[in-house]
Amino acid sequence: MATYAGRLTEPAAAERQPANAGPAVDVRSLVRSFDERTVLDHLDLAIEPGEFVALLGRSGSGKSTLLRALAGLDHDVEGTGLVEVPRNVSVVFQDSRLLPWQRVLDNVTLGLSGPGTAGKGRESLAEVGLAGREQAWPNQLSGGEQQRVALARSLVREPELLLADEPFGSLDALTRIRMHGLLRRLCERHRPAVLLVTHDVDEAIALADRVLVLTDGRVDTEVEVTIDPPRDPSDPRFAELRSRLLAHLGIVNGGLQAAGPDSDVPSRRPEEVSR
Amino acid sequence: MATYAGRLTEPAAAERQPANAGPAVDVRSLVRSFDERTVLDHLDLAIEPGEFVALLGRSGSGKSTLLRALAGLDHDVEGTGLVEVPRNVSVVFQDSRLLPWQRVLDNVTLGLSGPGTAGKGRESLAEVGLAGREQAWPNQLSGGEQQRVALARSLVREPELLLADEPFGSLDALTRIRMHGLLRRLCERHRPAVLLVTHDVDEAIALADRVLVLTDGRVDTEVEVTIDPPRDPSDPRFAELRSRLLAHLGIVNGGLQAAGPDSDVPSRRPEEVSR
Amino acid sequence: GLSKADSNGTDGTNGSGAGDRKLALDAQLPITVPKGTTLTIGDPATQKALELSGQIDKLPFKVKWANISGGPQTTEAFRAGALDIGSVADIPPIHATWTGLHVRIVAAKFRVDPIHHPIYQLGIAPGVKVRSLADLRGKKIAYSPGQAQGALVLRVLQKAGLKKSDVTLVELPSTGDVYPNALAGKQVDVAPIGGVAIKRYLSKYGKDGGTTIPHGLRDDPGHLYTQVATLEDPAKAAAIRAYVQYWARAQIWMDKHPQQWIDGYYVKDQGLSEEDGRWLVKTSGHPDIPADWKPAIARQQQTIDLLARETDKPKLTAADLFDQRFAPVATDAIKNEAP
Amino acid sequence: MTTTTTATATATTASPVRVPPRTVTTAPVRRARRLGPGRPVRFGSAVGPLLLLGLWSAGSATGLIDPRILSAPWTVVTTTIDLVNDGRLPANLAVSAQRAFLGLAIGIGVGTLLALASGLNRLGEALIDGPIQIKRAIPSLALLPLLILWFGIGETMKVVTITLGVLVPVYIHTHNGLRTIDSRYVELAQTVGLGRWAFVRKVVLPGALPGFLLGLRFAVVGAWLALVVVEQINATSGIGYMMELARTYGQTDIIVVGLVVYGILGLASDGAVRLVQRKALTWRRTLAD
Amino acid sequence: MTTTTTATATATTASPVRVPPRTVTTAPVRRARRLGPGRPVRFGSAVGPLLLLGLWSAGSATGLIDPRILSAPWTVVTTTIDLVNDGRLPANLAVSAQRAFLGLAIGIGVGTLLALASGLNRLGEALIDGPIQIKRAIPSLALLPLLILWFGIGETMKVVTITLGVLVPVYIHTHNGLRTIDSRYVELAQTVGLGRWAFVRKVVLPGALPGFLLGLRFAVVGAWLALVVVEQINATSGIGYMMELARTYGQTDIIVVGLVVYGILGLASDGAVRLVQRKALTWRRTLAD
Ligand SMILES: Nc1ncnc2c1ncn2[C@@H]1O[C@H](COP(=O)(O)OP(=O)(O)OP(=O)(O)O)[C@@H](O)[C@H]1O
Ligand SMILES: Nc1ncnc2c1ncn2[C@@H]1O[C@H](COP(=O)(O)OP(=O)(O)OP(=O)(O)O)[C@@H](O)[C@H]1O
Ligand SMILES: [Mg+2]
Ligand SMILES: [Mg+2]
Repeated sequence: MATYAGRLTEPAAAERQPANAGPAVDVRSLVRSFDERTVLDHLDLAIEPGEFVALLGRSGSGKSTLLRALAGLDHDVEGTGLVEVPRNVSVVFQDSRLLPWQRVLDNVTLGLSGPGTAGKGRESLAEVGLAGREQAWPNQLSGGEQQRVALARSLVREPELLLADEPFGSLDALTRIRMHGLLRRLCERHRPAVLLVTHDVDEAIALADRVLVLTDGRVDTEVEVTIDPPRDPSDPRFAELRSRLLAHLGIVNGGLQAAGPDSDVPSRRPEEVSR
Repeated sequence: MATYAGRLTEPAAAERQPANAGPAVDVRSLVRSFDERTVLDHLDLAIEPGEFVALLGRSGSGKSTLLRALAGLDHDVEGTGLVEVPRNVSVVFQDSRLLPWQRVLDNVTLGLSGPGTAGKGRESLAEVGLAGREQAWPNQLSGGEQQRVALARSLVREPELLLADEPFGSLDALTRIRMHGLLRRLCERHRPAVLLVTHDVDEAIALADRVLVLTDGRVDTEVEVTIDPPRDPSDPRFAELRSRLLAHLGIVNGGLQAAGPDSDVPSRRPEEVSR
Repeated sequence: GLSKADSNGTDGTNGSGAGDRKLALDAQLPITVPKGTTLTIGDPATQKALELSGQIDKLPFKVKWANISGGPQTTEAFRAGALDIGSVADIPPIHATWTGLHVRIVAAKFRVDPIHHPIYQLGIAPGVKVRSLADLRGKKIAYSPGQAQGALVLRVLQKAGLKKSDVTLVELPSTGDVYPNALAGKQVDVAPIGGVAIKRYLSKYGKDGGTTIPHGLRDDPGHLYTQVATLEDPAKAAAIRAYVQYWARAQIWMDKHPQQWIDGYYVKDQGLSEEDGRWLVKTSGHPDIPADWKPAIARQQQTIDLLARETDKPKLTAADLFDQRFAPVATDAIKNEAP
Repeated sequence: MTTTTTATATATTASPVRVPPRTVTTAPVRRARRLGPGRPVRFGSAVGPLLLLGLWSAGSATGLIDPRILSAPWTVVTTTIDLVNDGRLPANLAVSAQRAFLGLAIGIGVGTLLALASGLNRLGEALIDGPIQIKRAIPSLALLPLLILWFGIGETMKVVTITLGVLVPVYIHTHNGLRTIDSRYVELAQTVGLGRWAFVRKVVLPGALPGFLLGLRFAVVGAWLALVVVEQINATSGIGYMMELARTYGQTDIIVVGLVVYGILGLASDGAVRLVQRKALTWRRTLAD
Repeated sequence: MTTTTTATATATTASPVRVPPRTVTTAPVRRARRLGPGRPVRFGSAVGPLLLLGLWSAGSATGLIDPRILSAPWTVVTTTIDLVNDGRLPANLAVSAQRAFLGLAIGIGVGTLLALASGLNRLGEALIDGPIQIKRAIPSLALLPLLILWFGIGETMKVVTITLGVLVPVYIHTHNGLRTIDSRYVELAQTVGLGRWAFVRKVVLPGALPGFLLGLRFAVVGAWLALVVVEQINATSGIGYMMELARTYGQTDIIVVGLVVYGILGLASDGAVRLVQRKALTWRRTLAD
């Protein structure tokens, strides 16, 4: 089950560990460039089995690139590393990526087989609040509905590693909370390793064991979240974490009013993050 | 300049008002059904020129449907109403909707002509932090970058009515704040009427003059935001508005921890919002 | 009763610009060609002969040469009004008439000793035993209705005393190298092949047992024909008369200058080897341009009768196909020129 | 950019709201200039052919069209009736249809399989694609002698020739269609662990379906056209044979009947594929909607 | 689903990190089974034709292929050299190329314009589409008499015939291509207030370009093929004429030279269009990448 993303070279045989004991993800010195621009610059990342890691980062900082590399979809990544990928790995893409020519239910059960598949798919759709839409075409769904179908698809296969790229981005607050609950229950039941990309710092703190910030092509900041669930955003530890992370993202006083670089003064732009 | 969305019938001539004095948007009894499901159910909406309106609503509640109707893209909408559309109306679609075969700059300046167009486009791209990416293809951009290109495209034409469907959804906190600033500056300069769909209640309060909640196919709640800018999220009036709006969205105690319907107990699902 | 030939009544209207005054078909042929008269002529071999003999610029009218010959192409071009004179064998004028075109033969050429200088031979597939026409019984014979080779097959069967049902007629178009290939592939037992294809077939498949036998019939007619509407134009009629003269001289020139003809036409123009050219000249013998068309008309009538019977067509009178005013034109031309 | 005129008044409908959507017929006054072609016009596709028929009738009636070149429509009708009554047309059509369908069925199957083999595998592509391009570039008339050599002059040769003709557009369109499937869907298929066959079934075939169906539009018409060539060889029946015979005998009216039959067969086959297209591709939202 | 074997070891690279991306050549050991065809193999497209050539050579050398039916490759080479030396092949090719290019240019232009007129306008569609479908369904051999009638037997007729042949695939593919442009882009065009012409230039043409180029692949090959038909009529030069002449004289080697020329012309034209395809459609990310 140990396999590699992109052009990863494998560590010496001696370093390798039995599949179950080792980390779910362990990549080192990942490098990925597009033309001249280096997006991942000797990035190291390890995720333990069952660990829930949230990944923050500026727009264009390379989060999706990293996820694609871990999912083994990028053929031009270099580095050394070992990705212990359990049989079941699920990816939620940033675009919902539903096959437009398959109905919603078939999109959810894509790649599954055996009896009861349709039933499981139906159940999963009900969990994301889309009971009754099984036979719709993807383009008949609203943006948030499509996102939920993609979520249902990734959860129905009870993954052991979940790579999710902003899976809640187009959801309203209540639906988002429901989906958090869904994800949490899945984590409790199957203990998958999770790498969740999000832009919502509160969401990251509420869900993750560890929050990473991707800056300049590397994991720049790592914050362990030790608050016991249910984590209350009004908890001062929560607030402290929040403002720490926001500071790393360039915002000094938490909240929407940026006290960071004045937005009128041209400052270090997001695109400069990854030179 | 007065024109109609879909199958809107025009109010009697006597009711019509001179273009400049009347509301930018005034639709009444909008009805839109997909098959059996009524998504917009006799919805009334009026927006004054220069007014900034934020639209909240559950996923699948019909926000995008409403925007499409106002943009005159939906041919199956019924109702009476008058859409006073200024010459310049911009739509930011929920998907960024960049023409894949046009380079980023050409996407931004699409539909513009005359000298200086390229320069304006370049400037606009720089404003959204994408200077230097003018010649990239859309599919070479990250999700958030694509969203910013779409934003740049809608702002560069200095619209008098801006219909924006979650334009900041995939942006990190800092970039989002920058984009808020950009939008605010545009509003100050050109005073367009704005209808902004968002899932972020704080964003809605921070930016809008009025916040609407779409429920059951109608504008169910209307909240005027009277706090003077800059609006501080820690302001108690801000917090009060936030919790009122969240309550309308089904969340009783503000914050991420839902005290609403227990997420394990099957409850009124989002899709039931628009029977 | 679907045959179309009974619609003979329609008058040719799209002949190339008949003048205001129509020339009756029994009127004296005008001799002087008015200035500016143009003929479109599909007679590539004569064109080449005139070129080689240096006569081509002396034609007393303007000529547009078309590389068109043979039945289907000339009739198609006639219908389209794109051609004034076509060069064909015996069958096309018959078929043209059956399709409602009004045509007349204005020149006729035959071969001296035609039985020993046939255009076609019967190709026999390797391994098939046909020594004489009598052996054709029960054989698969390639047959192209409407083409000269098709008519030949019917005439051969008649001569052999066989009915169509005594053999298997396999319908194949006789274009290109279809017949030699069909023989070589043993798809048919017998097929009429002509010209250089005979030589080619024997040299390629002779060692496998492919043979040819003579059919013993006259297949030598070569005609120039035109539409009645064209003949009714006095200017064109005069030009055609002039062309027939040049045509006749060209045939004689070809006969007298075999080497020039081989080099200039077969080798340079048609891309054959010199040996092929020599073979063709040898097997085609010498031209015979008779002043009297009566025997030819009689033979044509037999052919018509046979075709009409076998292919279910109305009878025609052969004499109606020939414009006998032209019969002496060619012979006079050679007489004046020859000595 | 957009028009700056103020709206022209339309009748006020006091409360059109309870009327079910489909029954309201007030034409919408719309802001955005419609750029697409709009909704299909009912029987719109009949206009062109009918116009053509009209021109033809007018030309024949006024004598502008020489009946020896192109028979008049009414002549064609009576000739058709004659041909139907004496059984020639139906019999020939039946024989031809059998050949065409057989060739079509085999050609579609083989073409699709080759397209899959070549589209999903670089080795397959290296082996298959070039020869098919060569086959396509070589005039079928020139290929015929070889086909006759290998398959004789019987039915086999005829069906093989039709098959080869059908195979080319099916192959090229399907290959092109599947090659242009968005790579995002391929990535998705990889991440959900689709096997080869499931990948073909769930992603490749439906993704290449629009291309395949376009190829089919060429294939169905091509199958009929191939008859003209193959039925010149050792055929005593078939619509191509009927026409060839009529051509050599110059029976213009029968030729034109043949042409009309071809036109109708072509329009009908093409229309059938378009119908399938519309049904099978409901998931698409395109310019045409 | 995916394989459950543990990874096989590859050589350890202590620090491959500073190596510029392009130079690392270690084959990646990958998790997701690759479902697409992978990257293009260099000169892969030459394999099929070369294999064919190999078979042909082998068949000819061993005597399995009768040289009387299909000349040996070396015979073809020497014949080609002869034909080139005596100037016949270049001269004929030049004449044919001129006809083909002229017909191609006009056909592409007219086909594209018709496709736009018919694709963007229901009235245009009603008028144009049916007749083109009919044209396509009618055997060109049967159409030829009419074309001769209208355009004579000269160059005009030849170019028109080629044009008509080219027009059909260009029209159908472009029409289909633009009709299947995603409606979301049409909506976008409407909201940014694109005028008709800008819409055509920015959305329709680039959106239909993949379809157009596929049509072009058929058109370029079709133009060469049409020569076979038109150069049988009143032609004294051209590659089609050369082959027809060789056929009547049974010059197998020249016929085969013609076939090879056709094959090469077809492969080259098709390859050229594919190259344009690759260059012009860089914005796509497809299965083939
Ligand atoms: N195919 C490509 N060609 C060139 N540049 C690319 C390509 N794909 C991604 N990039 C660039 O790489 C950088 C990282 O992209 P990535 O999608 O990983 O960002 P991200 O962190 O996911 O951003 P977002 O939050 O906006 O989704 C971006 O600047 C993007 O423009
Ligand atoms: N073409 C369609 N056919 C059928 N149902 C549709 C279609 N388009 C939208 N719907 C349905 O209409 C409802 C409203 O859709 P809409 O896109 O307006 O939601 P929304 O409020 O924008 O949601 P989100 O926040 O998820 O984007 C959804 O339930 C959706 O499934
Ligand atoms: Mg991303
Ligand atoms: Mg929406």
